[in-house]
Amino acid sequence: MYEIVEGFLEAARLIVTLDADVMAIALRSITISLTATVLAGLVAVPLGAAIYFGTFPGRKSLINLIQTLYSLPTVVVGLLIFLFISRVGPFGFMRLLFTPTAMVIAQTVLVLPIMTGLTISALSGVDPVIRDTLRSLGATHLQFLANVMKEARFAILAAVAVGFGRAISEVGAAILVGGNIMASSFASSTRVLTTAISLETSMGNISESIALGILLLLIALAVNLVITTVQHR
Amino acid sequence: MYEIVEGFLEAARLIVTLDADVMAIALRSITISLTATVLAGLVAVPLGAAIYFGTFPGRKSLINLIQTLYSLPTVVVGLLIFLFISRVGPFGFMRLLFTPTAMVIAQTVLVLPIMTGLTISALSGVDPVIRDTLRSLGATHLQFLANVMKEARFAILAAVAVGFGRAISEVGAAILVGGNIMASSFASSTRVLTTAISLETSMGNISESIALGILLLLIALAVNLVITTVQHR
Amino acid sequence: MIELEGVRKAFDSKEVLAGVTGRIERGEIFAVIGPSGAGKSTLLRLIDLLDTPTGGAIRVRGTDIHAETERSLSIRRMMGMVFQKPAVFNTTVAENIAVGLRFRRAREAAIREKVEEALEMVGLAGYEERRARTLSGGEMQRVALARAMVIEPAILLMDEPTANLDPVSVATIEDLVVRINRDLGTTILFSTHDMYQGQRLAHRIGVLMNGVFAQVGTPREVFTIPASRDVARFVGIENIVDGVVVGENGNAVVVAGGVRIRAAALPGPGERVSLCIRSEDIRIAPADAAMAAPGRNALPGTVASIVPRGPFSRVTVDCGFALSSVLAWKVVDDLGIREGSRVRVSFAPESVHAVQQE
Amino acid sequence: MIELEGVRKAFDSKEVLAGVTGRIERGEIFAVIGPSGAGKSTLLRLIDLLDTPTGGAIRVRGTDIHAETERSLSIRRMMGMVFQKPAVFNTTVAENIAVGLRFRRAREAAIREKVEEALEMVGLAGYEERRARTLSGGEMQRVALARAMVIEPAILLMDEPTANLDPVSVATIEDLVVRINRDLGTTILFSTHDMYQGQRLAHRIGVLMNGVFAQVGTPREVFTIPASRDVARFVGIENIVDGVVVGENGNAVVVAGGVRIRAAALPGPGERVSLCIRSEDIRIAPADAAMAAPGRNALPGTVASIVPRGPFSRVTVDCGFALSSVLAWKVVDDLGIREGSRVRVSFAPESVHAVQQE
Amino acid sequence: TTTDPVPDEKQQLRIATTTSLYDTKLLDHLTPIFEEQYNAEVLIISAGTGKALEYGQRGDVDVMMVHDRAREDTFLADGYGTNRRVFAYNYFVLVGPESDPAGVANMTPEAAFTAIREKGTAGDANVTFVSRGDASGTHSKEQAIWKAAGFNYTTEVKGSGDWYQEAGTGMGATLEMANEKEAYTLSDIGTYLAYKGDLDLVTIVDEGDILLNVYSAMQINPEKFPDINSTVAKDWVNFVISDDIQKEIASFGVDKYGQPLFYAAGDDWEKIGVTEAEVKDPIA
Ligand SMILES: Nc1ncnc2c1ncn2[C@@H]1O[C@H](COP(=O)(O)OP(=O)(O)OP(=O)(O)O)[C@@H](O)[C@H]1O
Ligand SMILES: Nc1ncnc2c1ncn2[C@@H]1O[C@H](COP(=O)(O)OP(=O)(O)OP(=O)(O)O)[C@@H](O)[C@H]1O
Ligand SMILES: [Mg+2]
Ligand SMILES: [Mg+2]
Repeated sequence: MYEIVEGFLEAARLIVTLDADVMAIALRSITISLTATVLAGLVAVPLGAAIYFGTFPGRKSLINLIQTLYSLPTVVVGLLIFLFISRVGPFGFMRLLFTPTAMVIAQTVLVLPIMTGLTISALSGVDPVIRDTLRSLGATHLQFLANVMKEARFAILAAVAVGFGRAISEVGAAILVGGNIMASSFASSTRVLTTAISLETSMGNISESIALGILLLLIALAVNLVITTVQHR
Repeated sequence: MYEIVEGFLEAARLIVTLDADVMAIALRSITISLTATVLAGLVAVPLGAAIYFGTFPGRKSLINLIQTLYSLPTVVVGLLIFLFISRVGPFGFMRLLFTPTAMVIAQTVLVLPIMTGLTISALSGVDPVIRDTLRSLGATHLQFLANVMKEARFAILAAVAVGFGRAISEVGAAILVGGNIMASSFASSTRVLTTAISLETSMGNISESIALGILLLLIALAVNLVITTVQHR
Repeated sequence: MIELEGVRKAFDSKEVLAGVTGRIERGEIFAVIGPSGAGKSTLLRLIDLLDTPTGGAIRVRGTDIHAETERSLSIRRMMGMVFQKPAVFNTTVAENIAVGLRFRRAREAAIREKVEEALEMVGLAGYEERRARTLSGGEMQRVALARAMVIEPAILLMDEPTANLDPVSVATIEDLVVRINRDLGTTILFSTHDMYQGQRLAHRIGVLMNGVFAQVGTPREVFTIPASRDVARFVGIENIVDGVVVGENGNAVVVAGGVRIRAAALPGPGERVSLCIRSEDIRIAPADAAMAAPGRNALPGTVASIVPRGPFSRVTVDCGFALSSVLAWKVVDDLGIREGSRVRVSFAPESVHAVQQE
Repeated sequence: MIELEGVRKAFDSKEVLAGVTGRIERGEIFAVIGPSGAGKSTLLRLIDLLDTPTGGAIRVRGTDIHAETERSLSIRRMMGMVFQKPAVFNTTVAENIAVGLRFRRAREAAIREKVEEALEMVGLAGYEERRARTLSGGEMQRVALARAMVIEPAILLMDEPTANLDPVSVATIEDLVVRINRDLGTTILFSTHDMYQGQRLAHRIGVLMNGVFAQVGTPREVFTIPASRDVARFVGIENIVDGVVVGENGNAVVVAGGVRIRAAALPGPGERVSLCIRSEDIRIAPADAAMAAPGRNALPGTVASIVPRGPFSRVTVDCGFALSSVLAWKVVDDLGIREGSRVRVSFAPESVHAVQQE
Repeated sequence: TTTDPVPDEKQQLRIATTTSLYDTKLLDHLTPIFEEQYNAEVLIISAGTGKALEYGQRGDVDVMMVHDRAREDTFLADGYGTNRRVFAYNYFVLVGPESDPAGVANMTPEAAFTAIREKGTAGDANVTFVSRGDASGTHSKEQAIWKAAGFNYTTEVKGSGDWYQEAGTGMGATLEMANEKEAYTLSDIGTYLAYKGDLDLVTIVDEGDILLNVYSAMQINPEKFPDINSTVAKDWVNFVISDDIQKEIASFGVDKYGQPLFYAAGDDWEKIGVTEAEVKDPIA
């Protein structure tokens, strides 16, 4: 149990001393996962809206499928992306494997289903009279969507929080397509907090793992505070 | 790319031939993750309700904390549980490490925050007039909660779906406290679909990994169909 | 302006509208009245393109609005709607009212000005920055009205727009509606369960019953010569007496409850009719007073009840069937009648409107 | 039964209730009327323990209900409430109505029976299996009423219970309310914006204005001797004339708009008063008709407008100030008056109610 | 879960093993034989060397099988482990792209490493070395080679430029990465052979004493953890050094790869530099 205490002390030390390696890793985590969340949001929110308001055959099945994809293991996502971008894959020529870009792609794919699904849930929480009112006020399709979203902003931002949580905490895809590389230049490295935690764990360094976990949670806390602030505006 | 096609074929083969090892792994995945989801639900739903309806200092911070814990990496959860149940840990005497029970505990802890958070979201979606109506009809605390839940059932079951998705797809905690053991008896083994996928991946067997991933999604699909059916009752 | 042609709407297998036909002219104020569940809201929603009819056509300025899917936005932008249970957006009152203007890309200054003007008009000046969700029922309804009004639609649809308002606010809103119609020429179609409101505001009234317009006419027509027994009952004619026409002394007479009643216009002998007599046309005199004017129906009876009704009392007399009259409190006091008093009830044959029973 | 003692409620810094004091007796029907936003809903919510007052006390059967937190369930179970904008549970109509009974662990057979009975009473027989969410506005309101009624509370609170209903349904519900009160002895407290409904149903009325009861009294008191100018205006007294009392010939007289008006009871000379004259007490005669009875106020004037109002017309006459009277259509026709006609307006000094201006 | 008083119930043996050993499926091949002979149930937890040692230190397993001499010695010295026996060995290989951009083929390992580092630090963009970087047995060996070549690992190798990249993951993933980046890496032979089909990497250096990879099994010290399952743990260690099993080890993988994955430690104790006792003497 003392490892937990040590973990806290170590976390404090890392933060206070601004340990350069760790800060680089943390920064990479934030950048990659935020980018992935934003990208996924840009797809998931309109997609969720299209599905929710759409009337097409197979709509219900599609929703079920999306809900099913919540269970997509990160490793599988990693593998699929890996197959596409590895040198022999169809996008191999782009040389994306083991780059931060690849990690962004993988995390985007990973959180897409849950963000889409939660967007659908969020929209279904909006009072139908609100929707009718918007229509009756002469909203274009876009204005309609924008305003329904605005009404559902609390739940939609909750979906974003879930998406970000999943992105920044996942490790399977990150390690497969990123590779947990620690090179001397920032841009060539792909080590993020979760892959670093995995590594420390595999080396048996429990306190260090916990310290990195705490750091990750602090980052998540900061992001969530921002989200909450926006929610309550 | 041919690995994907192969993966589908392999998945079909595994299912058609009812490959005994794979079926045992799949069954273990379902059992462990469903148990964890149910246990987490039994805690998260009342807890979410208590937080949502509660008026205590620090309520907002607590909600923020819960939202932050969405980002708790599975490995960290695994580590924490590991520290508690490893032989020298406080619960070491219970000999839980490397048992399915340990995995259930870890997954329960893992999905607790997100299920609690989504329960809170679900409840905040219920029309305040509905809540007042229940109170005015003389509901006891329990009746009140039960009926608000009933009104929020769609969103609460969506929270369950999210929780199950996270439980069955996680690997970090499962491997740390379960150990990915393939023993000759079912009860002593702790290999589940995700840890098996990890193993296959680490051995370079991409098609097998994908096949297992497909199997996992089929299970998730079945569970989600059940949830959807309950939702629409 | 708006043509309804055999408009039908069924939910599942239940037909709510079963062929509504009618015309609302440009610049007209048209009221839809009808019992709860008659389909008033449904009809307004169909016109506002919020739902699709299962049959018939709705034409606005000659265009079948449900056929022209690509033009639906411009058609809808001609209309403003106030819902029966209005919902407000989770923002300030000012932003709520501005929404429609923003959709039309109005300039910020114009928006601010119009919003303030609208709030002033609905009696909510100074509410700009209030969170709309905390408003009282009536306040919300007025915000919804301001929101629909501010876009200056050619057609204003209102679903029971004053249902949650007190009489003083109702009067304000009614004045406003009349002013909008008069000053801007807005065509106004509203539903109401307050028949008097229909009468006060509308040029014409459509009585929606059993899925169709049972009657369309001016308020006076609907109130004085209802087209059927149901309409008569619905528009508040308290005295509806069923009887049979018999020929007598060259004049047709109706026999009801053993009593003979003369009426101005009657169908042929043998027909079953319902006689509608507005209570304010009925006079009550003490039994021992001088005889009523000749030619009037005069029936003896006993006072069954005296019930207050606003500044009046409703006096019900049993003359074999019940007949009631509405008298000012003073008059009741002057007559010195109370329950059980013997009185004489009289009314002119011209006050009797006979409708044939289906 | 219910005692309100200086009840206060502020939202943020805005004081909505500023010390409401009153008593509702056991078995009484009490109506709260007041303008939109006066705090009617707020008051009912405080009584139903749905919100906490910021000051004062509410006692039910002698218990300060907001002080006794452990007994709040049993206190609340004495009461039933119908909300202004009722919400229904997302299930069938029957299940909606059964909820309160289930909370009280009623037997299944008893539930079924009571639910059916209640639906019958509110005029929704046969609606048991309908999804409540698809009901029309009025249907929902009736379901909400049935839901509150079926638990047979000792106190029934209703927030504008018939706001969305047509007159026929209103009459049904009003009969029902009277019956519940009479047969079960239920104490009923309801808010309404329909003053006539207050009058029809209530034993006593409280007029909520500016955060307090501006007046509490029987309907007749409130309607004939309003306590203030505001109340007078609110209860629909059209003619309110401001003036000053002057002593003259031993009788006090009010001078208003240069005209002298006699009134039955007046405060001392020099006081500023508002005279309230109900329009139905005002007679209108052609200018050349025989003089009015001696002792009556008789003022010459010109007809300014004739506006239909239900089966009546409101005739407004300019006599220096506007005075209006409500006449049956027939009477207007008989008098042969139209806008611009010169007429004589008369009313008895006893019909003039003077309130001192604050 | 450990010693059970009821005799007819199977005893459980928990073994923590390094991933590379587990992934070859050698243990899957051996356990049924053991279970049959000893009426026991074997639970194998495969983990990185560091994690495996952690499990051992906490008494969560009964037996450890790793390949990192230096750390094993510390582990034994600290009293966590006891009765180490060496049961197999093989060689690490330096693999790299067929083009061999650093031109190090057939050099000694030390010389090859020196040359790679030289080209790498000089800025030759074609020369890259991918390290496991995860404190595994393989990583320990790599560090030992750098040291033998005369470099200070932490100051002169690690972080000395983009030519040296730490993968921070398992052997398989590291091979994939080296393949993708056309880089050199040090691999155990078993994993390399398992992945060879999917890779363009070829063996560059496979000779040199320093490449020796020695696998040992040891018991977790029952004095530290009194209720540990020591009998069956002993059985296992004795089992893997038994003659029959040594033969099994020596022939394992031949049918699949055309060459053995392991050599039996049996008679080669001198070659691998350990005492005879550590190879042959059963635990008492
Ligand atoms: N979505 C729906 N599904 C099923 N029935 C519906 C639906 N919407 C409305 N109805 C039914 O159609 C009928 C007409 O409803 P509508 O709301 O138009 O009535 P209304 O005339 O506006 O009544 P009210 O005066 O009570 O508001 C009602 O019986 C209602 O229950
Ligand atoms: N939660 C709240 N926050 C701020 N103001 C509130 C809140 N609830 C009510 N109010 C304000 O208190 C006042 C009284 O509201 P209430 O709903 O009691 O009025 P009411 O008399 O029922 O009006 P109506 O007849 O329109 O329903 C209103 O001005 C309203 O805006
Ligand atoms: Mg309606
Ligand atoms: Mg209200």
